[in-house]
Amino acid sequence: MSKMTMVQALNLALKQEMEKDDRVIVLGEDVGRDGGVFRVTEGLVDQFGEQRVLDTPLAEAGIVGMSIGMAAFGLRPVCEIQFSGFSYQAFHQTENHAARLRWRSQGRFSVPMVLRMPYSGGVRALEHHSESREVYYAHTPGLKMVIPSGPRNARALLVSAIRDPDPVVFYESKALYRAFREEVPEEEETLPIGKSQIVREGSDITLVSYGSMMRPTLEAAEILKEKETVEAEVIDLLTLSPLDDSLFTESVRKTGRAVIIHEAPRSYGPGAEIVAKLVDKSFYYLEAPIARVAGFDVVIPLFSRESYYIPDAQRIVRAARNVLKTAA
Amino acid sequence: MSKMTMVQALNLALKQEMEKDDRVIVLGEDVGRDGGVFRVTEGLVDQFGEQRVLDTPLAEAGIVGMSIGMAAFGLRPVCEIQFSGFSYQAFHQTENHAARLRWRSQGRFSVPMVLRMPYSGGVRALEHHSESREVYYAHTPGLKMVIPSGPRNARALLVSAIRDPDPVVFYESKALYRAFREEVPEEEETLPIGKSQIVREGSDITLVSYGSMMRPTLEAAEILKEKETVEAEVIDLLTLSPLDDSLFTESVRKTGRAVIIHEAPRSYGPGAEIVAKLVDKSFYYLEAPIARVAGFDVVIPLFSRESYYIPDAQRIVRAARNVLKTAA
Amino acid sequence: MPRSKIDLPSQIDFLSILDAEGNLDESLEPDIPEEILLRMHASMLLGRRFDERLLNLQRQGRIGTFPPITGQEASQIGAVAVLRDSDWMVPSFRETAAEIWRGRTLESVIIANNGFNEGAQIPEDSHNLPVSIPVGSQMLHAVGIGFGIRYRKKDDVAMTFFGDGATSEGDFHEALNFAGVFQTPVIFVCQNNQWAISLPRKKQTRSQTLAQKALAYGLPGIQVDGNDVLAVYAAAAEAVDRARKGEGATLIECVTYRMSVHTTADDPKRYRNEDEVEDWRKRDPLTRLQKYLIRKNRLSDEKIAAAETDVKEKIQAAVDRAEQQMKEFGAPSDMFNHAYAEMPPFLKEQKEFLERELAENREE
Amino acid sequence: MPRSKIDLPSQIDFLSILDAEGNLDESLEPDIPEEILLRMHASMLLGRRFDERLLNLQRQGRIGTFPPITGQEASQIGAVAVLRDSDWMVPSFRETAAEIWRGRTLESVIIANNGFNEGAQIPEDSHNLPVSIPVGSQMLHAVGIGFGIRYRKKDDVAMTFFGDGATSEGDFHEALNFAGVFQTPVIFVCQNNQWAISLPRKKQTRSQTLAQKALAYGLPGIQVDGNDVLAVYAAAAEAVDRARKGEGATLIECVTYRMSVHTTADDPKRYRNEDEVEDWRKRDPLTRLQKYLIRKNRLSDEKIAAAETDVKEKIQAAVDRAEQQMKEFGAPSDMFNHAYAEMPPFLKEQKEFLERELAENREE
Ligand SMILES: Cc1ncc(C[n+]2csc(CCOP(=O)(O)OP(=O)(O)O)c2C)c(N)n1
Ligand SMILES: Cc1ncc(C[n+]2csc(CCOP(=O)(O)OP(=O)(O)O)c2C)c(N)n1
Ligand SMILES: [Mg+2]
Ligand SMILES: [Mg+2]
Repeated sequence: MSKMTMVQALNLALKQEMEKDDRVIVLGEDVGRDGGVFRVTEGLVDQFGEQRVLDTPLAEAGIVGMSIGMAAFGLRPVCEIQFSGFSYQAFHQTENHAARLRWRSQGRFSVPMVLRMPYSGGVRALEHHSESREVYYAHTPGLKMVIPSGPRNARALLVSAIRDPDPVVFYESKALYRAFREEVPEEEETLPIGKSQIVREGSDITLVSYGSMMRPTLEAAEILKEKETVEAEVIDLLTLSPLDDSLFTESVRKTGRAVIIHEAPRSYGPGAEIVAKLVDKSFYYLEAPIARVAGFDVVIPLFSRESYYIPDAQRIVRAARNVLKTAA
Repeated sequence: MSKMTMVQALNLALKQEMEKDDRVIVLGEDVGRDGGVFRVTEGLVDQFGEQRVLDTPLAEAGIVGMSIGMAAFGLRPVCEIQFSGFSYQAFHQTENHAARLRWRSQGRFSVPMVLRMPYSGGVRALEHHSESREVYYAHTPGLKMVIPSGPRNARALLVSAIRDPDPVVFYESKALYRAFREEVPEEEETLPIGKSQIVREGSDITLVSYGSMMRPTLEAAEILKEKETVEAEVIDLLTLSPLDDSLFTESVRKTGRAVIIHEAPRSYGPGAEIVAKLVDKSFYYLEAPIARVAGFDVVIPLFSRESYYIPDAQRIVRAARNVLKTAA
Repeated sequence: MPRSKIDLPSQIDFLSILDAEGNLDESLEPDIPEEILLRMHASMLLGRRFDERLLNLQRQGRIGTFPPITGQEASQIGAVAVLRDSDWMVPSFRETAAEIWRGRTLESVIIANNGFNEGAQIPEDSHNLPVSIPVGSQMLHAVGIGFGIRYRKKDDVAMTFFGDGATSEGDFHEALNFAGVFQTPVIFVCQNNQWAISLPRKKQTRSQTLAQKALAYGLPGIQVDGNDVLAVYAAAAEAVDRARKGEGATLIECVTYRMSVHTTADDPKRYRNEDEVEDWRKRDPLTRLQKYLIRKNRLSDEKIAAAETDVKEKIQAAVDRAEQQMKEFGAPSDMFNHAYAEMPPFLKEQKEFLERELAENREE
Repeated sequence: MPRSKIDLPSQIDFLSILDAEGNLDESLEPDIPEEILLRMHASMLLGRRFDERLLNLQRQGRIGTFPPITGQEASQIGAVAVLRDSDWMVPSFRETAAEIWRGRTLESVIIANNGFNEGAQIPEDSHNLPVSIPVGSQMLHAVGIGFGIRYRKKDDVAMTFFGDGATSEGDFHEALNFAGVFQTPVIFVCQNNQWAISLPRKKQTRSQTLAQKALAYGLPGIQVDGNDVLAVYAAAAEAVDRARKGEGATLIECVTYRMSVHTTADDPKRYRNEDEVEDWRKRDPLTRLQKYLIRKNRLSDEKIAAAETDVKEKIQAAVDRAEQQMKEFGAPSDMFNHAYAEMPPFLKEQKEFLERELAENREE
């Protein structure tokens, strides 16, 4: 075991899968010599050569469309979109084909590809470099949508995504890339796609979160414990689609109260689906309205103001307090 | 007043706005001589000429990107994407620019354009011609998202959309294009964007619907009245963004029960936001879980099976019965 | 250092071998084995007659809307005739004749056009991708397949089809550019049938030819008489040779004509002139090939008549099989199949919901 | 009817007037009024020095990451110098010198690079679009503006800038094709600075030049020495004349070099060789122009020194103004401004929520 950042952990996953399986090809803008603008693909071209690590021309539809063809042929492309804000240049290839080829060909062809892309704010970046729009993918039938929250689960989930027989959109939080280190075992480790996790047990209120929001969420849980001796149960979704509703359903049946946290815009955001699922399956256990702590319904402002846009522990604590205040 | 189909009503709106305002330009694939594949732009090129009705090359990003430039210049482009399933080819122009230029330039430039596109199934069409993905647009800050449900409101809303100072995605249900006729006044008529309507009063349960789902919803309301003497209140959203939550909030406070109906896939679909809003604002009035009647989370099947995918009155009635069954 | 002309190595040729009047340029005549030539004729005839039959099935409401291929038989058959089974074909939506040459059954075409997903099923061993409707989007898939072919050190090729309208899509640009940069063995076959629904070729782009667009990617491009099956065959063979040798991709513009409607939902009278259609009728690819084969004593009126009956029977048999199979097709809840390799829980729930609903409907 | 070469009318020229050694081709020397020439020099110098200052502000953490322009001064100033105020400019993200020529204030650049949306504010009367970061996406906006210009029967033009990498995006293709089809008065200025972050020009596309891509759209294309401000000026003037006369768009490839980092987040040592950079240093556009002006007695070492001081003062004044203005910038809740012409109710709610939160934070 060694302590790794999420960038290093993702790099390990790519390296080991490429060693194990010569069908795995990495492609994207600047993924070769440069090692990717965040260095996630660092060193891969030296180890595996330019036939397996492709610096592509500057064209996202080209990257995704070519990957679809590679996958149909029988390879396992892992493509990097430099920033999720530029994944829309390839949205037609993603929706029209990656999500449909298995279905269209009635099982003859499949698209076992991974679309890696950095999302989230918090790194003082330029316009288009700080968005969170996971709903575009989570709402699209035929895709899977995974969002890790730390080095260790990022590595394990990326391995699973690469081995998955279907297209996986893999959202990586820029804010987490180098935020902290975790022990990541050298030996193979995977996590099932489509399973959420309870990362903190509690009986008073349920906090449902994922990705870049896990740290403020856990921080909020700490504050709630210290300041008001409230025991919050914290769930990390890890996969948005297919969504695992078993844990948060159970949890809210126990706590009766919930706050859902995401950085994406509030309206028609991921939180709405969690609320709806809770209403479907835990309605009679609800003791208070479910709160959503989310990004606002405007474009995330340039970095001097982004900290007011991105939910933080304080905002989550306040929302939790309101939910707790309201009498059953 | 004369009886018109939705196609004729939309054509009337375009014709009259083009007569009133020479900034209004219509562009898209086959919108000229051919009058559009659904004939919505029929006759416009003869009346206004090729400088105001542009048959563009086959490129959606080109159509939307060029429209953004026209709008920045001071024109009022109304562009047609031949089918919403091909609007993803232009999704980057829509999200990266149409939705942002006012914000980016701090008010100097705006994008008063309309993106018209046919959506919905029910017309025995080919793959990609039957989808409903309004969430992609409703979730995008900076856009407005309008979905009419009949000839008269389609005409009035399109006029408002053309005059709106911001980009409006205008979803037209193919199933409604020629389904029925309504009296549409020759003289100008507009409807405010961002306002929903109560189209049927009732006190037992609230049905929230829009677009292609309005007819099965109203049919369901009739059945509920006849078969179980249940008085359903029916709300037509008309605009998905900005979402008007005033009427359904009030209505559910009165009825305590709600069913939300849409053709779009269920997960992370429009219904989830309505449920979440009801939980925000009408939680203590809810007497039963809110039901969502929606498309399934798979690609809509080719037409021989699409009727099993698209919600119909029976499916809505069953959902309403369940909601009504559950004791408060 | 003044203003100097940059000399661009590549040039654009136009290739015609058998013209509309039946004149043959022997110096260029490709030597095609007799049985292949006859198979090409039979396939073009089948394509033509199948189109006619589909058209009347559609008029009778027995299938939905579909895109006819009449007039484009030579562009399709001339191109795929140079492929071997291990090669890949990446079609658009107007290559029915080519798909059938490559092994697609007629009944699957009927079934798909009647709105059953089963009709798009591709056999396990097939190297044909299913029909792709988003214009221009499929070319990139051919590039990815081409990359796979090189990566696995095979000498197969990927041939992709698209129309004149498709050349305006950004995906066309990205596909040809990637093919150039990665030197993939891809044959880009543009069926320039002069129309993209109602948009005439000249309004699609200001460039004089579509073939010259290859110059933007450092690729060879050639324009051929797309109604001359010998010219299409020769150009395709040349491109395939280069590709197999690792010399990369080629753009072939087949100049042909869409003799029929865009789809059965379309009414060309709104936007094009019948004279133009009549003009192209004189350049018919099928009769042109027949004249050639007769002159070479490889075909006769009797043999043509026999071929016609044979084709008619094949089509009738397919229609019968299709209608039989469609009766047998499974439950509506099959719509949940093939969404993912494994059906996730939330889809199982939805499938069960639909099955419950169907059961209740039967009860009522 | 055999195999015949299609002759394509358009050809691609390379234009160089003042070379790296300072040799001048008098026959091509554009006659530029002295005060314009001096303003061009001053602007190139300002661009260079402003870059240096921004770089050290960034190192001090006083601004965020930004894309330097050093080495590309001639490509930018030579092109915009032919425009008039009523013309339109549609930039990418690496045209700071050109934006400043067109009236953008230096402080607005600093403010934007320090993460304040206010820095991207465009004055009401300006015909400059704001910086566009999605590569290749802005060219289509210039085409739409060009359409507007023609529609309103004006003789203005729209000039848009983009890089060598941008030529690979589908939007580039669609923009040039639309410009050709609709004959819009657009000047497409490609700053081919040899690199797209870490991707060298030769891996971006197999085509020999970027200028030849114009042939795919029936447009004139020309390649110029982008470090030769006279050549850029001459090519741009020619293109603008054509555009004003209603003869449509032109693609100009300026062959230049990105002397600095891609952005301050980038480390070129990972992917490119210092020798290459040194090589290009010899072709520096600024010193080249200075030599020329000195030879023409329009500039002297004294005058240059004066220009340097002047530029330094301008920059310092701008830094001071910027830091002053940033102190005064409004509430975080200004993020809700300019989302829509009128703030819809749900945004009002969210704005009030944020304001309440900020108030509570102050209390705590
Ligand atoms: C991306 C996209 N946009 C629009 C359409 C609607 N559409 C179907 S075919 C067609 C015209 C295609 O023209 P061309 O490429 O010349 O092929 P042809 O139909 O002539 O064979 C259009 C606009 C589509 N299928 N895909
Ligand atoms: C659509 C899109 N994809 C990726 C990026 C990330 N990115 C920013 S600049 C750049 C390279 C641009 O190269 P070029 O067009 O040559 O312009 P230059 O930076 O050299 O001025 C990339 C890949 C982006 N901004 N937009
Ligand atoms: Mg065509
Ligand atoms: Mg560059």
